[in-house]
Amino acid sequence: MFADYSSQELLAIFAMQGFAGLILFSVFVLMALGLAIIFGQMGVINMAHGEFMILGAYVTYMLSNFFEAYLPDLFGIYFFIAMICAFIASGALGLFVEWALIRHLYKRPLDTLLATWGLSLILQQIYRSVFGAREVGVTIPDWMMGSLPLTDMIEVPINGIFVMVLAVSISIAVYLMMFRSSWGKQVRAVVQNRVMAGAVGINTEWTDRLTFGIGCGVAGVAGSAFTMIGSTGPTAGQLYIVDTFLVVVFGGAASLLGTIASAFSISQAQSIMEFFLSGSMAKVLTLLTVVGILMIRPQGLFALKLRK
Amino acid sequence: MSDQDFPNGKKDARAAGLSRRSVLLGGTALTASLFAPSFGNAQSFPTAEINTTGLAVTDDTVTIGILHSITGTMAISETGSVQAEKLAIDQINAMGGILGRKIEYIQEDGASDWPTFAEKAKKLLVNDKVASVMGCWTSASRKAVLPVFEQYNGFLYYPTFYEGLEQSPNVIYTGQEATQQIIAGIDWVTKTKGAKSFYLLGSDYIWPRTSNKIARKHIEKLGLKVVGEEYYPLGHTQFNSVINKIRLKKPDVIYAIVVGGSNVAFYKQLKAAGIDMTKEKPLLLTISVTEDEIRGIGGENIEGAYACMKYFQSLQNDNNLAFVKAFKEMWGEDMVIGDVTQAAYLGPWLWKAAVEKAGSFDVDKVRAASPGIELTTAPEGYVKVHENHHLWSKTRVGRAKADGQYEVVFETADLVEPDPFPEGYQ
Amino acid sequence: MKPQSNRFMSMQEMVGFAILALLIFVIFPLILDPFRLNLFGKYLTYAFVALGLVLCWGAGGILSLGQGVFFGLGGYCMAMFLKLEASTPENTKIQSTPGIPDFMDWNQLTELPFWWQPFHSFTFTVIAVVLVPVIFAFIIGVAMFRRRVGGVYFAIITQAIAAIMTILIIGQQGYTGGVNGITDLRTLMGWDIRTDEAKNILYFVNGGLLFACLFAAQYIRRSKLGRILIAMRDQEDRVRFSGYDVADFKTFVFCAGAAFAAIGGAMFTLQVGFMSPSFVGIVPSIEMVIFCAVGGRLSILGAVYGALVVNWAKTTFSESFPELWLLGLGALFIAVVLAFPKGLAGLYDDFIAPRVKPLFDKLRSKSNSKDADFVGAPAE
Amino acid sequence: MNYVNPNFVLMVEGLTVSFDGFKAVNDLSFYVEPNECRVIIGPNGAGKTTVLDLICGRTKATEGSVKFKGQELLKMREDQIVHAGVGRKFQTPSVYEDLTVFENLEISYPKGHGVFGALAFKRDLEVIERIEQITQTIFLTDALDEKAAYLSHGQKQWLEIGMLLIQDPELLMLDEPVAGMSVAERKKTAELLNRIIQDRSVIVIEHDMKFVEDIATRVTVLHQGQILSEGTMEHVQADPKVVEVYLGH
Repeated sequence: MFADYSSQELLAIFAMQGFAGLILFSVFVLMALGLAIIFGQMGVINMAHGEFMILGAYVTYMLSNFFEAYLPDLFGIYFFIAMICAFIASGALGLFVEWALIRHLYKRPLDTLLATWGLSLILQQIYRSVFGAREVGVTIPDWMMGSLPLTDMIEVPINGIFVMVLAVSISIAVYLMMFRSSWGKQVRAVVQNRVMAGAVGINTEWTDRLTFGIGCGVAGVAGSAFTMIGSTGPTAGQLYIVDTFLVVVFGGAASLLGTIASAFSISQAQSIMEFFLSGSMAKVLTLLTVVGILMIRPQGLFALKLRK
Repeated sequence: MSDQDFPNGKKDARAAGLSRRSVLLGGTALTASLFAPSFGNAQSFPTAEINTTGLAVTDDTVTIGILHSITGTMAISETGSVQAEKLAIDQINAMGGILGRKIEYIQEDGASDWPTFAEKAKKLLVNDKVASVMGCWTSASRKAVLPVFEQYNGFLYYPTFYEGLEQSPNVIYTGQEATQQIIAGIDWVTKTKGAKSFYLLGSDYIWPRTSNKIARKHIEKLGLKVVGEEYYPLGHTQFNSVINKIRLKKPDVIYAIVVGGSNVAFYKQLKAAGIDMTKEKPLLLTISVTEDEIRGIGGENIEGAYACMKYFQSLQNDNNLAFVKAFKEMWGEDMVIGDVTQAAYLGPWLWKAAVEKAGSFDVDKVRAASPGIELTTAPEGYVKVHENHHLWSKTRVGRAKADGQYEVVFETADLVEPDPFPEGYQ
Repeated sequence: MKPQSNRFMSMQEMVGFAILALLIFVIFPLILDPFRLNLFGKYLTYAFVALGLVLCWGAGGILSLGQGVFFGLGGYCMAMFLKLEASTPENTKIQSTPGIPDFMDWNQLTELPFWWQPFHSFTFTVIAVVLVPVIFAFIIGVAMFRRRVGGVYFAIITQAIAAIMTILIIGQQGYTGGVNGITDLRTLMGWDIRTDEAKNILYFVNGGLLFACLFAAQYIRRSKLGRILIAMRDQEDRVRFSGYDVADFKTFVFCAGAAFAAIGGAMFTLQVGFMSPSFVGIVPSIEMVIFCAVGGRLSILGAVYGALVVNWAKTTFSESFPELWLLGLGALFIAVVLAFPKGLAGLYDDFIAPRVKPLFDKLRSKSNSKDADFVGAPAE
Repeated sequence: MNYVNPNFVLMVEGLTVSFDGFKAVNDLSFYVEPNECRVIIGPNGAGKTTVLDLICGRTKATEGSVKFKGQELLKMREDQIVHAGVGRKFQTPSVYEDLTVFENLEISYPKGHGVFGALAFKRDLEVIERIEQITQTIFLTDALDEKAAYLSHGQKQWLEIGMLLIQDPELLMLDEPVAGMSVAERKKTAELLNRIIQDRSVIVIEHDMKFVEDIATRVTVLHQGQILSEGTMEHVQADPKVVEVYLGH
């Protein structure tokens, strides 16, 4: 396969392929972080995760139209504002959903799956009624499209770099929130022992609501970022759901580090296989490997061994 | 799908040699025109005579079905078809309807679910007794309803360009079959752009696979090279790996048949990876991106790509200008019209012409009357129904512009003959 | 104290079964036209899956989001047989290789793959319809339950399996018919299955099989195995210390659910006339769980009503308000989970059972039967 | 203590388990004779329950060996250990709340434990008689048709003991059988236990010293996962190390 190419060319291709793997990794991290908070920390199986992401994407779409029409001078930076708005919108919807739906179901994790599936259908229909059944085109500022030539042969996509930077910064932010803030301590306390946490004066209700809201908010940011690389339509959220859950479960549900490690291994495996095999087979093999490993090691990559 | 119903289209090949003008002259008697008054009124066609099989025809109305997905993943694509069909029905009614009868329609939702399509098709035919159905979009939905239409002898107008390999007595295919769409495009890109090597890419299902198969055969016949062929699952959104492979193989042409949400991801990532399609190195040729899809992709992300199909919204002929104007008046200024939408618009008109030629709504008579039906008022220009129930049509190549429209850069001199079972391409 | 009887059914359940039988075998055929009847026949094929889920999920606590896989496998086995029968050399003489299914010809296959060969035999097909999915379920079950994968993890892994299966079927279109599925099925051993008359007969066959499965499920639930399942769902650990190999029991019930789903799939193929990957994937699999949840996850009769009601609502809703039916369906899911976690069966227990109970008590005092733990729901 | 008597029912040697480096049980060895009633005591967190978990297979040991009548238990599954003749009662009453008392006992009846055995299991006269006999022993005759969920805390404990009795294990392990009971219930339970520990070996975890005195053949004191002292009740009570641990906490 490589006989006809100079070593320089090959090197360039491999460098870019490595970069493609990293982009995929960042995409997975962004998709999975919100769910890792919601599913990993709270045990809620949020099947509407994709729809929360798409809400972020639609917010970005609306803002891009708004800036194009009213503030064309600031169009270059609207994306950052859009991400913040996406966080707020998805987060607010998350708070509402927690209040209306999820809080009644903490003792029945499998039922959250059904209820949130219903929620996802409703959201899809709302998107369809409001924005139309067709995909909408989100205009991205020019500086974010295109590529950055590193050497003569190696070019890296700017939106890829953007996604990577975003993934890293959100990961750090989530890490700081979970492990360095008092809110994080409360979340972890509630996760470990709800009754006890309530007894020592933690407002468990609000902790839950906020955790869910922040998880959804992060999903919204991810959705906003994905307008650069993917499509925005009423049903686009469903495309992400299997991958997202597998990443979180494969990582060991309760471990944020595990989520990142699993995003890394799955993305690398997939991107390497995609390069050497055809696309569909690569996907099947990746999923099979993940399922196979999960059968051997059901607790995922990173799981705490606990005394029962 | 048997041979005796349909003499092989090849026998009629001499017609391919006719220029548009000569066909026009020969066909005026049968031509239905948008501007000509509809002939006849209800009194001159007693219901009992024009409807001997119990269809939903009254003294002043005739009911047809519209069967598309309004919900589910396919709603994105099928909305345009529904709009075009409703527009055509309105216009026909404004001209006095068919045989003096106004068209009423019953719309059913296929919900992007194939058994639902079959179920609804059966409902339309058995319960509602509709005289014909405009509907379906994906091949899977058509395959699902096909046995129903054949069993209950319904009549379907199917608008989508598709893989061919089918020819049912109960379907008129108003979109192009694969060879019509593909061969002209590849010939054009080799002749005018000097392309020597191709990278074939598609979503993983029957249409892209069959189309690429035809493309590959034709490319190899021309003595050129296919350097890669690849398929990704429907809904796949990560194309960086395949973009790297394309860089490695350095093809002259990327031949892309990616569909749905994958489309958007593919073109955005292609652009972001620094492959500037306006430089045409490599050139991108697609048969799956209509103006509808560009709305989701964003014109700036696909600028410079070439698409090969039979209709573009930017066609500058009187029929099309009137059609685009009427469509926008009915559905809004910001509407765009793609190839399939136009093909869907042809459905009611072709049916009207066939019914009037047959002087009856009976499906058997309409079927018998259908081959040879011509439409001079089609937005795409002149079309004619082939004996194999597909349309003779021109194939065009358009170059995508940043505003989301195509600039037509090539069109075949003659109508291209439909050939759903192409010998030598299977 | 009365002696502990272990009867197959309580009086109340018998009445429930009788009402359902009346509905399916007498009332529907009388009031529905052939078209609607066929539609209800299709709904009832989903009841097989829901029934399997009542055993797996309601009784055993194993939520599978991959039941579509088994439904599909059963359906595909049947479709392969029918397709071979439809692909006689005469019917396919325009192909470059006559005698093989059309989609194979389009994909340049020149002979039938070896694993299609046995499907020329109807006996083999009937066995395969049940056995193929069961073996597949057995492999998954052993692998997962031995490693004690349960709950949410099991649900998500089965969902991934459904995704893999869909991609595989679509990708291998030369062997499977791809995204279009296996279509244009005509006859079953020479008998045209597309006529109204055939569809009527198939409806009754379907109903008969459904009742056979209902009885099988009732037998399982009434046996000690049924009680062990309930015990396992609530206190899995404790069951181990009563000396049971929990993994074996879970695998068994998972296989039973797969077998039911597969029979439903095969009947679906026969009644609808084709099989496609759109019944295998994630979305149909979750919808099947919903049928079960709406009917009441604990009630085997509820499963049948759930499948009927949801599908009927889906058809009606989408006929009258096509643009709104997703909203209705979504709201239904949420309402069932939040307000009626026991589904229709729960409504029956709460509102209807107390009124009819005195009646049964009278009868019961004569027959000495023991009251049921959970009762079926002749709701509606 | 270092002689090996082939007649020991249970031989625990070098048993160790660590959770992420924390050794909950560390190099533990003890031996149980036939018909012996061994009581394990010790402060909270000493590893008492973990020892029982290790023996019955609920927790996997890191090192060591547990031999029951010569069979190595550490390599067996929980259900195989039960079939070998080891019964276990949990600290919190663990019965099947959705099932009746009768059904609870029936599930524990040592027959039809395979999948197909359970399918074919018949509730014959022998089963019914045996269950009725057990319910008499555990004072639950009147509650036979009651769902276990409606029993009082003490009744649930008795039911669980009954479920063990019906298995007729050679080694019975009881985790705090009288915890959380009223005085009257406690008395009845002590009576019950005294009756059932005849003819088999028993390991009991208990805090109630009066109760321990009544039933114990020997006492093992655990502290931080290791044996602090072992012997008769008097011996242990006199051991200064034991006194220190208990008073020191």
